[in-house]
Amino acid sequence: MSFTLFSYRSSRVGVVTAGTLLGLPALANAQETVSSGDTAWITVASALVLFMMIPGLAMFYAGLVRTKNVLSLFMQCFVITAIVTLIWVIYGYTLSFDAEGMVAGGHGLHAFIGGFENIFMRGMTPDSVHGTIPEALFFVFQMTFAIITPGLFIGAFAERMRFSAVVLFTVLWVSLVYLPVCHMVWGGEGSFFGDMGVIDFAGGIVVHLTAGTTALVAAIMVGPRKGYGKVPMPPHNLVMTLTGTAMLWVGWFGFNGGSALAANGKAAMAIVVTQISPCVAGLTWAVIERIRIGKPSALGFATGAIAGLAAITPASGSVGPLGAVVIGLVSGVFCYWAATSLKMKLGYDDALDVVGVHGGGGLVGTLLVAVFGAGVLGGWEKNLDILHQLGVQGLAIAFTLVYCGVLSVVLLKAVDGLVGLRVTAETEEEGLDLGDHGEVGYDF
Amino acid sequence: MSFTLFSYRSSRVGVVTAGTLLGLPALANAQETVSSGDTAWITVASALVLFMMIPGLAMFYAGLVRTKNVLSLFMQCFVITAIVTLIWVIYGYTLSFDAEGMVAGGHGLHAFIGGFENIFMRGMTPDSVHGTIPEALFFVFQMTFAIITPGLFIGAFAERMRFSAVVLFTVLWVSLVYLPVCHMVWGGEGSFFGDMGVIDFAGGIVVHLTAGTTALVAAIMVGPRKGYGKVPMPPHNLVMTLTGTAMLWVGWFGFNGGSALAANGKAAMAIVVTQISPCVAGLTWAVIERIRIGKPSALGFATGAIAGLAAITPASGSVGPLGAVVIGLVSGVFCYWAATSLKMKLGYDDALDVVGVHGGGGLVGTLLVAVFGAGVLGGWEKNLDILHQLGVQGLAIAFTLVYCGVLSVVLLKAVDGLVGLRVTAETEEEGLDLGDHGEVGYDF
Amino acid sequence: MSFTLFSYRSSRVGVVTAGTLLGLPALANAQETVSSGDTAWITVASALVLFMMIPGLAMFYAGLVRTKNVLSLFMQCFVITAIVTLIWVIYGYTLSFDAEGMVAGGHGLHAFIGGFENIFMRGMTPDSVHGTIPEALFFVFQMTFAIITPGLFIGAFAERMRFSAVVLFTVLWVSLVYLPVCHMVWGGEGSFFGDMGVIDFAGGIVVHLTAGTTALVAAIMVGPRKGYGKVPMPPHNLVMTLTGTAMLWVGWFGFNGGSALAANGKAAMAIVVTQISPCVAGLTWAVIERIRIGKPSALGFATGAIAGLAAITPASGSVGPLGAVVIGLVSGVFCYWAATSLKMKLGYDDALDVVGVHGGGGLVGTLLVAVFGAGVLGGWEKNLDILHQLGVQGLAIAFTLVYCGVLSVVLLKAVDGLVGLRVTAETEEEGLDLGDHGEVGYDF
Amino acid sequence: MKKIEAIIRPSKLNDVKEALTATGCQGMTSIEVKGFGRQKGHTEVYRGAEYVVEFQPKVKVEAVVPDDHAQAAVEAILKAAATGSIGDGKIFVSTIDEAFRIRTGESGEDTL
Amino acid sequence: MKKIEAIIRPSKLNDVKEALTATGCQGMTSIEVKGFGRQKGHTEVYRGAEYVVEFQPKVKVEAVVPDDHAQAAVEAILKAAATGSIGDGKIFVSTIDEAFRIRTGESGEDTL
Amino acid sequence: MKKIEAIIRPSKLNDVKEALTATGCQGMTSIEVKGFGRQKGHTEVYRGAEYVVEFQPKVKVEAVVPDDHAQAAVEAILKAAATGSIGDGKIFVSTIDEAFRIRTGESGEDTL
Ligand SMILES: Nc1ncnc2c1ncn2[C@@H]1O[C@H](COP(=O)(O)OP(=O)(O)O)[C@@H](O)[C@H]1O
Ligand SMILES: Nc1ncnc2c1ncn2[C@@H]1O[C@H](COP(=O)(O)OP(=O)(O)O)[C@@H](O)[C@H]1O
Ligand SMILES: Nc1ncnc2c1ncn2[C@@H]1O[C@H](COP(=O)(O)OP(=O)(O)O)[C@@H](O)[C@H]1O
Repeated sequence: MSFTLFSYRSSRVGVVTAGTLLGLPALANAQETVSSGDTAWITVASALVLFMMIPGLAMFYAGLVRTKNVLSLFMQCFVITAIVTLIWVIYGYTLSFDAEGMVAGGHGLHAFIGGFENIFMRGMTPDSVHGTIPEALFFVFQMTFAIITPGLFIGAFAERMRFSAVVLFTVLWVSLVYLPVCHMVWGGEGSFFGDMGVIDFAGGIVVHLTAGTTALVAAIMVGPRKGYGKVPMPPHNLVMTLTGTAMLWVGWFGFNGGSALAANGKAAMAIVVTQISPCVAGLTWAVIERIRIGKPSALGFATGAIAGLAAITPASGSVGPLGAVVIGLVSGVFCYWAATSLKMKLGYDDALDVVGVHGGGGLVGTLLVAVFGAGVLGGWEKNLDILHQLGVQGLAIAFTLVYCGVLSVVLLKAVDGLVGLRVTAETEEEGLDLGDHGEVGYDF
Repeated sequence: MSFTLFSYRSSRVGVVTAGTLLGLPALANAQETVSSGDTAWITVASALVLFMMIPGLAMFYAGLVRTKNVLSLFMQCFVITAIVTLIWVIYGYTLSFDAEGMVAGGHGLHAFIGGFENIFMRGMTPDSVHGTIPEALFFVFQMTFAIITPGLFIGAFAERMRFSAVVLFTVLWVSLVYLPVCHMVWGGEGSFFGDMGVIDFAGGIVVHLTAGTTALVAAIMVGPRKGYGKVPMPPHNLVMTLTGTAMLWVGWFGFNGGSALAANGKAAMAIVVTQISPCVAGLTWAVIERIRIGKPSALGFATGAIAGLAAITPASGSVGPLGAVVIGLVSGVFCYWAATSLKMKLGYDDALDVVGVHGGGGLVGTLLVAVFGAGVLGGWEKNLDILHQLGVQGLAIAFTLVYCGVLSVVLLKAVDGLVGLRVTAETEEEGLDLGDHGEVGYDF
Repeated sequence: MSFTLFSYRSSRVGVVTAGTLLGLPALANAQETVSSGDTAWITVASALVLFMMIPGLAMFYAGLVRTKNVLSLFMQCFVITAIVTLIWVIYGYTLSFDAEGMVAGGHGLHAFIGGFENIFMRGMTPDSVHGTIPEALFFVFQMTFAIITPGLFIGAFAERMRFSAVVLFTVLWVSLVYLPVCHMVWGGEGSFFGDMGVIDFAGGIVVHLTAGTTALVAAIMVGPRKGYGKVPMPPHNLVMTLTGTAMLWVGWFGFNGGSALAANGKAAMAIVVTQISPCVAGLTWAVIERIRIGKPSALGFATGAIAGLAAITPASGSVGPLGAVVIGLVSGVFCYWAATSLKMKLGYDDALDVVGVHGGGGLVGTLLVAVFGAGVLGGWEKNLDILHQLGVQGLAIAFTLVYCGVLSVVLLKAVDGLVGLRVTAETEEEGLDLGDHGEVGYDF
Repeated sequence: MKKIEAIIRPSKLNDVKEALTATGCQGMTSIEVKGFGRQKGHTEVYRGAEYVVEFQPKVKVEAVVPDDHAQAAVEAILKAAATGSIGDGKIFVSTIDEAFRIRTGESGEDTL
Repeated sequence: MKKIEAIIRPSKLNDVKEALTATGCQGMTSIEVKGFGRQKGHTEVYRGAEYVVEFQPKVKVEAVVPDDHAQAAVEAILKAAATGSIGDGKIFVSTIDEAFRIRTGESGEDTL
Repeated sequence: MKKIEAIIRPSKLNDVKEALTATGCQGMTSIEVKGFGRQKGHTEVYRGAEYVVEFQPKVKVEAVVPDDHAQAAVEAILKAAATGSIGDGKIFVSTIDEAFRIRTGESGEDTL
């Protein structure tokens, strides 16, 4: 490793400072380049998104499995956090956000993947700036999204996938699926989806649709749990799942509100709709259960709420309260159907319903933003042509489904060949906690 | 639903921008109207208050009940969150904060309840401003207070009230009790209590006294749990209750500190006293237990701390450290007495001690702020006439007790007639989790 | 108590406002003295550090003990929070940060301990300013550090130390160890370590080294748990420990990022390295376990992560990503060795591995910052002479070890004489929850 | 000596304990069990997946008593544990050959 | 009457319950137990401290049946609970002197 | 065959297990139970509400042994489980008519 790696450049990103606009003397520049208010908010938003992963998602998922596998879910969430952090430091950030060589409307390599300018954070100092926040903070905020996305799909193959396979698959998937998709959507001018005009405020495509697609492929390829459909596999700790739900919910304020990259009215309005949608979706799920089963369950409300949160994610920068209500309603109904009827009909064992909830939610939101983003329907997108936008969103969805689906198949095959996807039957029987990690969750 | 509903007005609230003060060119206006620092803090404060409800309060309460009812507390917290959010969106915010038609000193309708200008968030855009923060953020922050208030009183009738009754009562109570009281206190110039000069920084009256009063009425009207006083009903998971306590405590920084509606010295000082009071109250409770029972319990400390937090709430913008110490001390002693001796003497089954802790705490703080807000006693209220202020606070307390008490009786009667207040004896026996929701909390 | 105690001075700390620099009219001053963005961030950072103590550390520790002692850990964390808060209000803050009488390079009393100017927060109003934040906020932020430090070492004597002894020892230790060490390091110009040029950004010495040293002394002096080494004492709830780990991790963003006392690039970069180090350290620990035992455990990853967080703490303002990777790696290896081999070899019963993890981590970070703070190794310290700085850091470490070690012996002797260090054999057998607090953690 | 095993409703444990001690029984042991019988179970539904739980939570109380106390003990339990609804439980009586008190090493009926 | 005590693998409880009911047994009681035997335990390691856990989670099913049903019940369990690997468990048969139904106070084989 | 049921202190389980195996007993089953007896309980107080908990946590160890090993087994337990304080527990011995090993279907003393 050569030391020139660390001869950092100063401020990578040019910004038009408020000072310049005001015609204040240059002295003001340094002071106003970074907004301490925006920085404060995005710092907290980053912490909130990390909090969604650990402990939020870990608790949400781990409560749903059987006691013998509770730690395996936690461990996978922790280790994914660690691995993706290191990928992000080494080559993830640069491949997602290095804009070197991008041309608006171009369809060369860099429309699909970033460059290598910022490899191992090259050039980033405490003084580097991105918009109105330190670049290091932009780095952290985006990192948390890269962390939680693979975290989501582990729910699909919970209770049976080998730990080493999860690790290896995460490395490959983040490198070959997440980074390109992230770049295509959020890479700025010259990025494939970005230039198409795709709207994805906080990751309906980048996060939920990719996770949902991979979850479907993985649930099928890893195969159902031993006894699935015959042996009862009720959640071992719904209290923990509900606690995790609440943490995800609150953290989502940072996820969606933070995606404004500033502490302003846009962030606040994003939070308003991020609150409305899960409320409507959770109530919708509860009402369906009330009608069909006779009793609204807490797990049902929670599942609906997460679906509503996933669905509002891509739309949260564009829709108003009306859109949020409709997105909540549609995602509640659609995800209920996807996670119960559809799953049973198709027969795959998506253990923790990643496909139905995140895939379904991501789909609903990514499409409906094209409708309810329009000013006439209470949205904030000026000049939105609903039909055209629906086409754009649909295209992006289709491309992502295919790209992510095919890659998932290939990578899972590779991982199977290298280390084997599944634990042994004995480990599955005694539980992954003992089998993979040599410990147990509780000893009351 | 007509689309004109969504022809939003821009910025509802006039503000004197810093730019104007500085005599900078108009260009600066748009930029400086909203303070990104204040916005960052109130955004986080809103997230903190939501965090107090889910999972904070849910955990605090659910840990105190028996295993068979653990999910019912969570479900009620979640569904109240959802319902109040929708009420807030549709008519709650406007009835609380629409200042249309308010006259300083007037005693017309609008001294007691807001107008309909902002129904379904009409007129609110990402550009609307309230003071130095986006109006959408003010909307969210106040919403979280409306959410947690009915959340508090469910502790009184825990383990026996029918889920549908809780839902219906919440809708009625928020509409007919919370919204008016909130408007009377925080509605600004022309509001009933506001014009009287009532001091209630963060909700001693609006939140804790209303919740405590309703808790008392409900505990009596719903009746004691089957076996109350004969069968032991110890908490099933104190660890969860203590975790919830800590979350409430930390969240209270947002509750009280956020009530400054800015990131400034007032917020910081509010947080200082918000830290001092629960420490003193918790220690006080522990010392009392040490003397009377021989052992200071963790639950005792936690209960005292929550009492201290409730008590400092109305006072946190006015008192200094001396006031915080005294408020902590008095609330520790008073709430201990109320939650143990008084409750036993009167014989009502306030399952989770909402009356003693929140009613008691709210009472103590609302009165003592009139004393320790005075500069001579270390407070920040200039020109405070202690005796006069005590009268004002007492009057507001009395009015609230009567209004809230009477309404609670009426609404509970109505709910009883419509859906029945109590679950069946069998459901109470097997637990609300199975009976009302068809699921169980743990399956280790 | 005389009322003159409360005749507060206004703004204690002189600041050069940005307004002055810009040559704006005086009117701007009041407005710009306090940065609302910095205030927002440090407010949240304070909440995050409090969140690390309750519930973070409480859960992390309580999950590791046996069921019968779970509440005792929670209670100790809560009561320490309360006691240290009151100490901080009364004399802690002033003895740490009152700069009265300090002379750069002086070695008088005030190089080692602050003055009494701010006793019982004298002179602090909502308008007092410290740097760009309200002084009340600086007060709160520093208070949270004083709270968590004694919280850390209770892990060493968990499951056997008498509650009253913990209380008494905390009072003495904070007064005679924490306050002076804090002053020596962070007291500003004229402080002992500060003038030496010691680098300790967020508390490698002040927090982790002191806690680790005292933990070692206490583990030895209190003696091993009954049956230690013979009876199995596995953690009773690893799920809770992992949840606590995640809370500590996220909270550490506030701990280290907040130590910049501003929302800026320095804070952001501190957070970047605060994320990298635990990831590397956790993975390192897991890999060691994989090699030595065959299975990487979730507890192992978590322990490594906390070690990595402790280690990066003093260095987080100085090192870049390279330094973070190396610090993570070294702390992972060193703390693994210290918490397993070294502990077993020396035979003391450090129940929850405070010595190995916090002592070890603090040591590694305090030394390595002298190396990786250098610009040539990717750090941000201009003109850092590595060898000289190593000497300075080593000296400070040695001084702290001796001072803190000797004081710990003396204070524990005193506490033993006054109330007795250990619970009775019966209480140890039936558990501290029943014995000291009269309650039990779970009743499923 | 006779061993009385009574499978009862969890909520009746305290009543049974008091009834037994009233007959002079000085010790007993209780165990959380799950019972299957005529009492029908309940259904739990998690995201559409139904689980029929046929085993009910019950408590088993075991008391070893001198032969001539057995009948009184049984009658006491019958009285204390009955509610009249399905699921009240059973009592089984069997023979114990020998009993020892660990603390003292004694054996025989005196140890009970 | 005979009491059949079967110590089985937890995962076999449902099969055993169905096999028993198929033989006409209308009630039974199950208990979570820990078993020690030929089946070897596992090792847990917490921060370097090794714990060998020799007791395995098992379930004990107790069913009291009329004398002439005992053999059928034992055979049903033997069939339903066997996997062929070490740790399948044991069945113990003993004699019950008397049985009572708490709900009605009846005694005898009809109560089972 | 004899069934030895020993109600002991939870902390003595390991000692009892080793003592029993030392007498040649190759298997046993342990159960968490709550015991009521001469040993007095404790009081818990939650917000002023006092609960007297009279049942103590105990462990019941069940081992079925050949008739001629029974005495040795009892003696081993008596030795391993005693502390001399009230609450050490009891040992009850009863008769088992038949035993089966589920894995193989064998019956008789060899299955133990
Ligand atoms: N033959 C049996 N052997 C062992 N336990 C039994 C038997 N029959 C019933 N039980 C136990 O008694 C409980 C109550 O039996 P059940 O048939 O439901 O009601 P009831 O005793 O009122 O007729 C069951 O849950 C089970 O634990
Ligand atoms: N002598 C015994 N007395 C009581 N329980 C026994 C005895 N021997 C075995 N068990 C129980 O049977 C279970 C299975 O026994 P084990 O020897 O492991 O396998 P297997 O029955 O297949 O030979 C043990 O875990 C234990 O619970
Ligand atoms: N007659 C009995 N039948 C069943 N179990 C008993 C009986 N007497 C005592 N026990 C069990 O033995 C345990 C210890 O008994 P106890 O009277 O407290 O002490 P000791 O055995 O030392 O006299 C009790 O907790 C209970 O579980």
